[in-house]
Amino acid sequence: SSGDSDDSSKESDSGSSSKKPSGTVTVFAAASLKESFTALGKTFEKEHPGTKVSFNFGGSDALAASITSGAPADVFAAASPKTMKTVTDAKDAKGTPATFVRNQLEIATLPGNPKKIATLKDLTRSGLKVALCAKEVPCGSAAQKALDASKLKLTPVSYEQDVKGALTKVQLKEVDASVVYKTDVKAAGGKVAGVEFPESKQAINDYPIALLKNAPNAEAATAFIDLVKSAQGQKVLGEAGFLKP
Amino acid sequence: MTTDASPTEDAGPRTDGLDARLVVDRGTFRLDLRLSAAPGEVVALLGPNGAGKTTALRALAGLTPLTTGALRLDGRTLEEPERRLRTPPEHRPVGVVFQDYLLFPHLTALDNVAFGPRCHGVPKAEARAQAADWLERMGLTDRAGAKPRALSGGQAQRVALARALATRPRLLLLDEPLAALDARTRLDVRAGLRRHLAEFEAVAVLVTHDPLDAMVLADRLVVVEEGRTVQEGAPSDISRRPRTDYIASLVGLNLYQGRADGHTVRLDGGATITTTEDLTGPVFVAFPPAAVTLHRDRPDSSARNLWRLEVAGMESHGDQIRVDLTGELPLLADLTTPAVAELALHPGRTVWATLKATQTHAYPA
Amino acid sequence: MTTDASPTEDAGPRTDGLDARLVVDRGTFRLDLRLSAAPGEVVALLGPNGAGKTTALRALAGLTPLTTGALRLDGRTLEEPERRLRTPPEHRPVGVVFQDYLLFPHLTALDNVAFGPRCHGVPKAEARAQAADWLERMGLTDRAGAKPRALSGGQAQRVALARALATRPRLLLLDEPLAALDARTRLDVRAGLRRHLAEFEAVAVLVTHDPLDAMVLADRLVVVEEGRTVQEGAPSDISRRPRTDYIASLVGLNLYQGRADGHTVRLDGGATITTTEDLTGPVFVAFPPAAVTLHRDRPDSSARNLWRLEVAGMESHGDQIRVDLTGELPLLADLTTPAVAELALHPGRTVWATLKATQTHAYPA
Amino acid sequence: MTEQKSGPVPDAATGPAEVLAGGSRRRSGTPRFRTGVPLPLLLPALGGLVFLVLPLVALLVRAPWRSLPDQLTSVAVWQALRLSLITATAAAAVALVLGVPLAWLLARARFPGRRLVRALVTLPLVLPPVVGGVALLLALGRNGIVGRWLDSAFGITLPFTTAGVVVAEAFVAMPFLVISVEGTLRAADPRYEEAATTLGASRFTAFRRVTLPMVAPGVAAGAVLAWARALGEFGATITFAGNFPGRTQTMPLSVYLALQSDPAAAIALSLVLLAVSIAVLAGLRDRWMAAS
Amino acid sequence: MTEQKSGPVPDAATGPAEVLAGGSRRRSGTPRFRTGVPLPLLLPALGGLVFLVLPLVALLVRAPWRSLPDQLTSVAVWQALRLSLITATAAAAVALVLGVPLAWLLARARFPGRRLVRALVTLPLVLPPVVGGVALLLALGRNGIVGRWLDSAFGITLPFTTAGVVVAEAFVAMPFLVISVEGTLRAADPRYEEAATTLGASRFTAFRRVTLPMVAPGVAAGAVLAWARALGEFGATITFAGNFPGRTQTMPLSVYLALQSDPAAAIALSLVLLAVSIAVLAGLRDRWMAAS
Ligand SMILES: Nc1ncnc2c1ncn2[C@@H]1O[C@H](COP(=O)(O)OP(=O)(O)OP(=O)(O)O)[C@@H](O)[C@H]1O
Ligand SMILES: Nc1ncnc2c1ncn2[C@@H]1O[C@H](COP(=O)(O)OP(=O)(O)OP(=O)(O)O)[C@@H](O)[C@H]1O
Ligand code: MOO
Ligand SMILES: [Mg+2]
Ligand SMILES: [Mg+2]
Repeated sequence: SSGDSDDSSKESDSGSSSKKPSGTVTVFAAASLKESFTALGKTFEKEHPGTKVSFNFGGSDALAASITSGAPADVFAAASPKTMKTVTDAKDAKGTPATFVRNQLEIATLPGNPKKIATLKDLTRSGLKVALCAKEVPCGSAAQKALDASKLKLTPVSYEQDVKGALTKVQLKEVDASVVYKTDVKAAGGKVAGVEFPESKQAINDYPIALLKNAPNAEAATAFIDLVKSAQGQKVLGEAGFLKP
Repeated sequence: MTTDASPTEDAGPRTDGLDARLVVDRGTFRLDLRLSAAPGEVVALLGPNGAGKTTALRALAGLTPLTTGALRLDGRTLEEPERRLRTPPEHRPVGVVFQDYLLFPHLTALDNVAFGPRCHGVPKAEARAQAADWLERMGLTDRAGAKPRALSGGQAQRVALARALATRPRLLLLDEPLAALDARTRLDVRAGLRRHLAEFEAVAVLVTHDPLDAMVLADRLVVVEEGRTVQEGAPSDISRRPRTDYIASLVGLNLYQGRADGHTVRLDGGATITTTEDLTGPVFVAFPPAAVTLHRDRPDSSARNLWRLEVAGMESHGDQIRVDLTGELPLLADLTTPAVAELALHPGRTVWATLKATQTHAYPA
Repeated sequence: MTTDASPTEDAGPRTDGLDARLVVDRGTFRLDLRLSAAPGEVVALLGPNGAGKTTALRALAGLTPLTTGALRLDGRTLEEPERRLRTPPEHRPVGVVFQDYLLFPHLTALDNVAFGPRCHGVPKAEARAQAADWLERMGLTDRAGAKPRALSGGQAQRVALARALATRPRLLLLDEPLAALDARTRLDVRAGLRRHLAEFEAVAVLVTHDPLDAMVLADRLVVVEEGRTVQEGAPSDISRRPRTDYIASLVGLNLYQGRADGHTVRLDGGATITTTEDLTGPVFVAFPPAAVTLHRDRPDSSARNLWRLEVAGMESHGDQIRVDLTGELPLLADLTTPAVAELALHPGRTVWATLKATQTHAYPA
Repeated sequence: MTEQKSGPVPDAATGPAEVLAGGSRRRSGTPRFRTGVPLPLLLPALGGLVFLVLPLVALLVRAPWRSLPDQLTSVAVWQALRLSLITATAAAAVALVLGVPLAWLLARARFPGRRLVRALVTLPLVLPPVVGGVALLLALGRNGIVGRWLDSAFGITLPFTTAGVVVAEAFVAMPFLVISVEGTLRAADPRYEEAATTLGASRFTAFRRVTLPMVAPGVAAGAVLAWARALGEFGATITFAGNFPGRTQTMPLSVYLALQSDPAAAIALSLVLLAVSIAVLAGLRDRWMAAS
Repeated sequence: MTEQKSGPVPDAATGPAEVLAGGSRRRSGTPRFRTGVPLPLLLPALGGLVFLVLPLVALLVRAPWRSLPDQLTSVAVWQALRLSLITATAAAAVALVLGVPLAWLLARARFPGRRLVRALVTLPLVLPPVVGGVALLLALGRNGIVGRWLDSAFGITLPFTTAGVVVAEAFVAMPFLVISVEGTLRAADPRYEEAATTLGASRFTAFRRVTLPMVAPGVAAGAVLAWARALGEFGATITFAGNFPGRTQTMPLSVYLALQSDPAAAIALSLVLLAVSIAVLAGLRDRWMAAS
């Protein structure tokens, strides 16, 4: 941390300890990033022989709690600015977190959309069971923003603890629809059908990434963050359904 | 076959009372016992430790299933494995006093006794009244509210007895019911027990080691050894004609086996005893220790039986001394303290023992 | 004060053996007992149910703390609440045979016996060898591998006895140790017990209801009623001079209280008894039931005591019959069966009872 | 030696006599046993206690005491707390009614496959709670193998209802009761049941009036386990019953959601939950746990 | 009446004699007791069994059998399973070593505040597991009130290590053991301990060689509870120990991650976990649970 620049170089000089990434990078990442980050980790290890990326996937909140309690992590990639804020408030991040992807809402319905849901307003139809994310979690606050923007009042049967909860309820046909992220609909394969809605533009969720203050391996960590932000990284993330920042 | 005959006199196959052949296999141990009793009769099971007495009671109560045999009570077949009949314990009109009481630790003495009547549908208040009554008969009114852990050993056993009697069973099973009672209580409970049994016209089977209890309480003794009946009969009969060492020591008799020829019995050991009975062939001879007289020197008496013996040991028995003698006819003799003092008896001393023939009792083996 | 004096003869305050004053409060019940014994001495605690015998044993073992008093063994103070001294049970050289055995259900008979030696640091193999030895002495070699649940009542008690003896205690406490034993085993175990106790020079305190056991086993009896000593002394002494009804019934004597004037004792009920002793003032008079002779008609005998009585009941006692008589002097008489037959006794019949003055025993109250 | 023995009564105990602590006078009643606790038991016991209590202490030390009053005045908190207490108690009751007989069956009856049944009973413990919730949905949900039929025949739907919360909590909590009661029953002497049957008690009466009171401490322990587990249950509840304030949002769900937005508030909520359960457990326990 | 009594032996039983079922012959050994189970116990017991087993059946019915072979061939699954079994067993061992003495203390020793201590022991049950993980971090984390000191003095850091997994699982699982063992101890007769002390056993020896074997079924039940709970633990583990494959990623964590992308895979993984725990429990149990 002594006067090194945040720029990492991709030169591979021998013997230079401060330039060449080596050793293990520990990345704490939101569970929704599992597929894409695992792929990027493999890429990183290939590009930088002698490195190893170690992932700790979990709920953003739990990860944030671990980090503020002194977890030995290098990188934190959160699913919402709010959870990242707990880390920055605790002065555990180095520099300002950067948004590396965004995620957009979509309505998930049963395969084939038997209830013929086409708009956000359709969700307020009586007799329709809808699950939303709780307002405390990113997908919930985003959905609320979208509903507020279109002045709709929706009483769901449940405020799910996370987006996977909301999705599971549709997959198991316990509800007729829920409001989730594009990436989730994509990950669910054919088990749910996605319905895009225009109000989702008003409620896009940012994923921030940050180098951590107590990072044991800051060089490699910076290199990994760069990979995530690079075109190559964005391509992998885009394939999972994420939007560019 | 007269059906009106008083049960105890019924000579034919009994329809009332108990009629059982109990066969139970328990690993290496096998019980095989015939047992029958008329209503009102009290049968005592006597036998050494591990003879199978408790096992027999458990079989009667239905707690240990019969391997084979049959069990009938008052004309009803309660169990017969061959016919796949088996009445569960709770439907048998049987009361049990267990060797280690098994009082319910969470219930007071009163509620322990009221348990049976409650199970038989008696309303709570009445059941408790009945229980209080039973406890009173046992002299335990002031312990009615105590939990079993706060009862002394004897108190606990009296509660167990009251609990078993409170269901007014047709067959009462008692495993050493008086063992923990003190002399005073024992007399009372024993008398009370007799009274209640008589009242109910119930059959009672009791296990005891106390020959006195057996003699006093029972109309008939069944002596069990190694799972089998070795002798059976009225107490006086058995005490006069014991057939095994165990029984003889139980009733406190000297017992010998030998071959009679008229009034003389030649024992297996070589000694002879003169008896009043005129018998031929194998016989038992028995006589009480109190019938033996000891003499410092060879007496010049009319006694037909005279042996030279040596004192092996002495034990005081109340106000008497029991002297253990060895020699040609090992025997026990009971003496008063002054007599012992006068004879200056001590182990190793040689004495002469006499025994009047009238005091002996010989019977076919 | 001679420290070399043989312990049993030590007349001063004992330094060896047991010396205790046991005071225990248990709710409404209070035990207050002085107890001392020289090494090698066997003290029997006798008393009715609930007298506090088990409580006294628990206090000696350290399982129930003293409220006050003191407990010394071989000159060592084991407990004295006033001085806040208290040795925990496991550091007392005490062995206990519990009234309900308390054999460890998960261990075999052998391991139950080996438990004590193991706790005293004996290596496993040796402890088991010792245990096998003890079981052999108890005649239980073939049951060594059995779990307590597969033992009969008497077998369990013998294992408990072996377990307590195996630690070679300096104070052996036995709560009804022979109650569940059959006559044969009882003799053996009793003899063995005496032998071991003598070997160890240990103090033994035993609780029993069987007067015979107490008399045979104990050097001294302590009779406890309601938590207090009511009489204490040698068995022969107590059996000849009982001071309470309980003791009299225990030893099977007729006991009366009255006022002596020379050889005549006028009883509280009005009758008189002639005795051999020459006393004045309040006395007890006792005589054994066997000393009474019954007659159909008024006898013309030399007997100084003659009463007209009525038969209230009869009970057979082994080969004897005990007759309960009421009248001016209620008493018990023991007769042989032929005698009863000859007299044609039956309840309600009037008879004459005679008693030789030499058979009575009077002593100051 | 001779000297030592010659005094009438030695002044000092020569053996390992235990000098009672100064406080011994204050103990009322007659203790059955000395109160000295052996070190080989005391040390691990204290270790265990510290291990369990230390994290709670840390929680207390680091708790946002300033935000606590805000939490306590929020209606939502009390609503969640009330729902939690009601559903946990109902779940414990369900577990008792169904679990005690099941425990008895496992402990006393002989039937083929008993070991398998016991292993099956333990499974809800092993199942990650969220998967447990999924399993409940597959069984009792709108499309579940039984739920479908419950819905069409009786119009009963459990997911997203308070009853569903109870079902989810009972599913997770009952195994604790069954296994611990079975253990106690096995340690109890079956001969008391025999004695009861000789007095005319049916096997059921013997169970109800003799065995059950005798193993009451074990049943109470099992019920406490089940209640506490139900009170803390999160994964199965949110998956099966969802999260709707006042209907299915129990305290753990509130806590979890608070953790997303305001970790300090989550800790404050947890403390409320803990305080209430301490109050309930410390208040109820000795009456129930008192040995017979 | 007279007629009826006159026959030598009535042919038919006149009382409620029970005709043994045809299968009775097949039972080997001598049953202590009839095997008929009273309906008032059998019905709720079966109800309870169905309630617990039905969701598992549903899971099996709806399981993605086709993806199961894929799961079974993945190295990561076996790694997670191995880690789960190791850590759960270690956690159960920790719980036994610390928890049994604690249970004994609660059951047998008399000390002021025992009720409070018991309530405190129960708290980790009530705490939502994620909060439990946070509490563990606050206590034992690098910045925790004790962890800081552990780190500086001994260089020990628990979070995000396999040891941390064991700590988290033990924290959550130990209360089950403590409470259920305490219940069994309370139901056991303390006089056997007294008998042992008169034979020279210290209180500890008496506990170890008499009480413990006598309550073995209860302790075994408690250990099974603790083991199973540790095996299924998720919230506290992921928060305190993180989710690193091979080091801290246990099966429930794998299941959680799988749930993010492929719920079917998550169910398949759960089934693997269940199958293994059935195998372990059904295999081990009767030897342990056998009454003494
Ligand atoms: N559950 C069992 N398993 C195996 N053997 C047993 C079992 N119960 C008792 N036995 C054995 O059966 C035999 C008979 O035991 P039982 O208890 O009937 O004797 P008992 O006559 O009552 O003796 P006691 O007078 O000593 O009580 C004994 O040898 C005993 O060891
Ligand atoms: N734990 C207890 N709490 C209250 N009272 C008790 C307790 N234990 C015993 N007692 C009472 O103390 C008295 C003495 O009991 P103890 O057991 O010492 O009698 P015991 O002489 O051994 O009688 P037994 O010959 O019948 O065994 C009895 O009245 C009994 O009810
Ligand atoms: O282990 Mo849970 O899923 O947080 O109750
Ligand atoms: Mg017996
Ligand atoms: Mg007693």
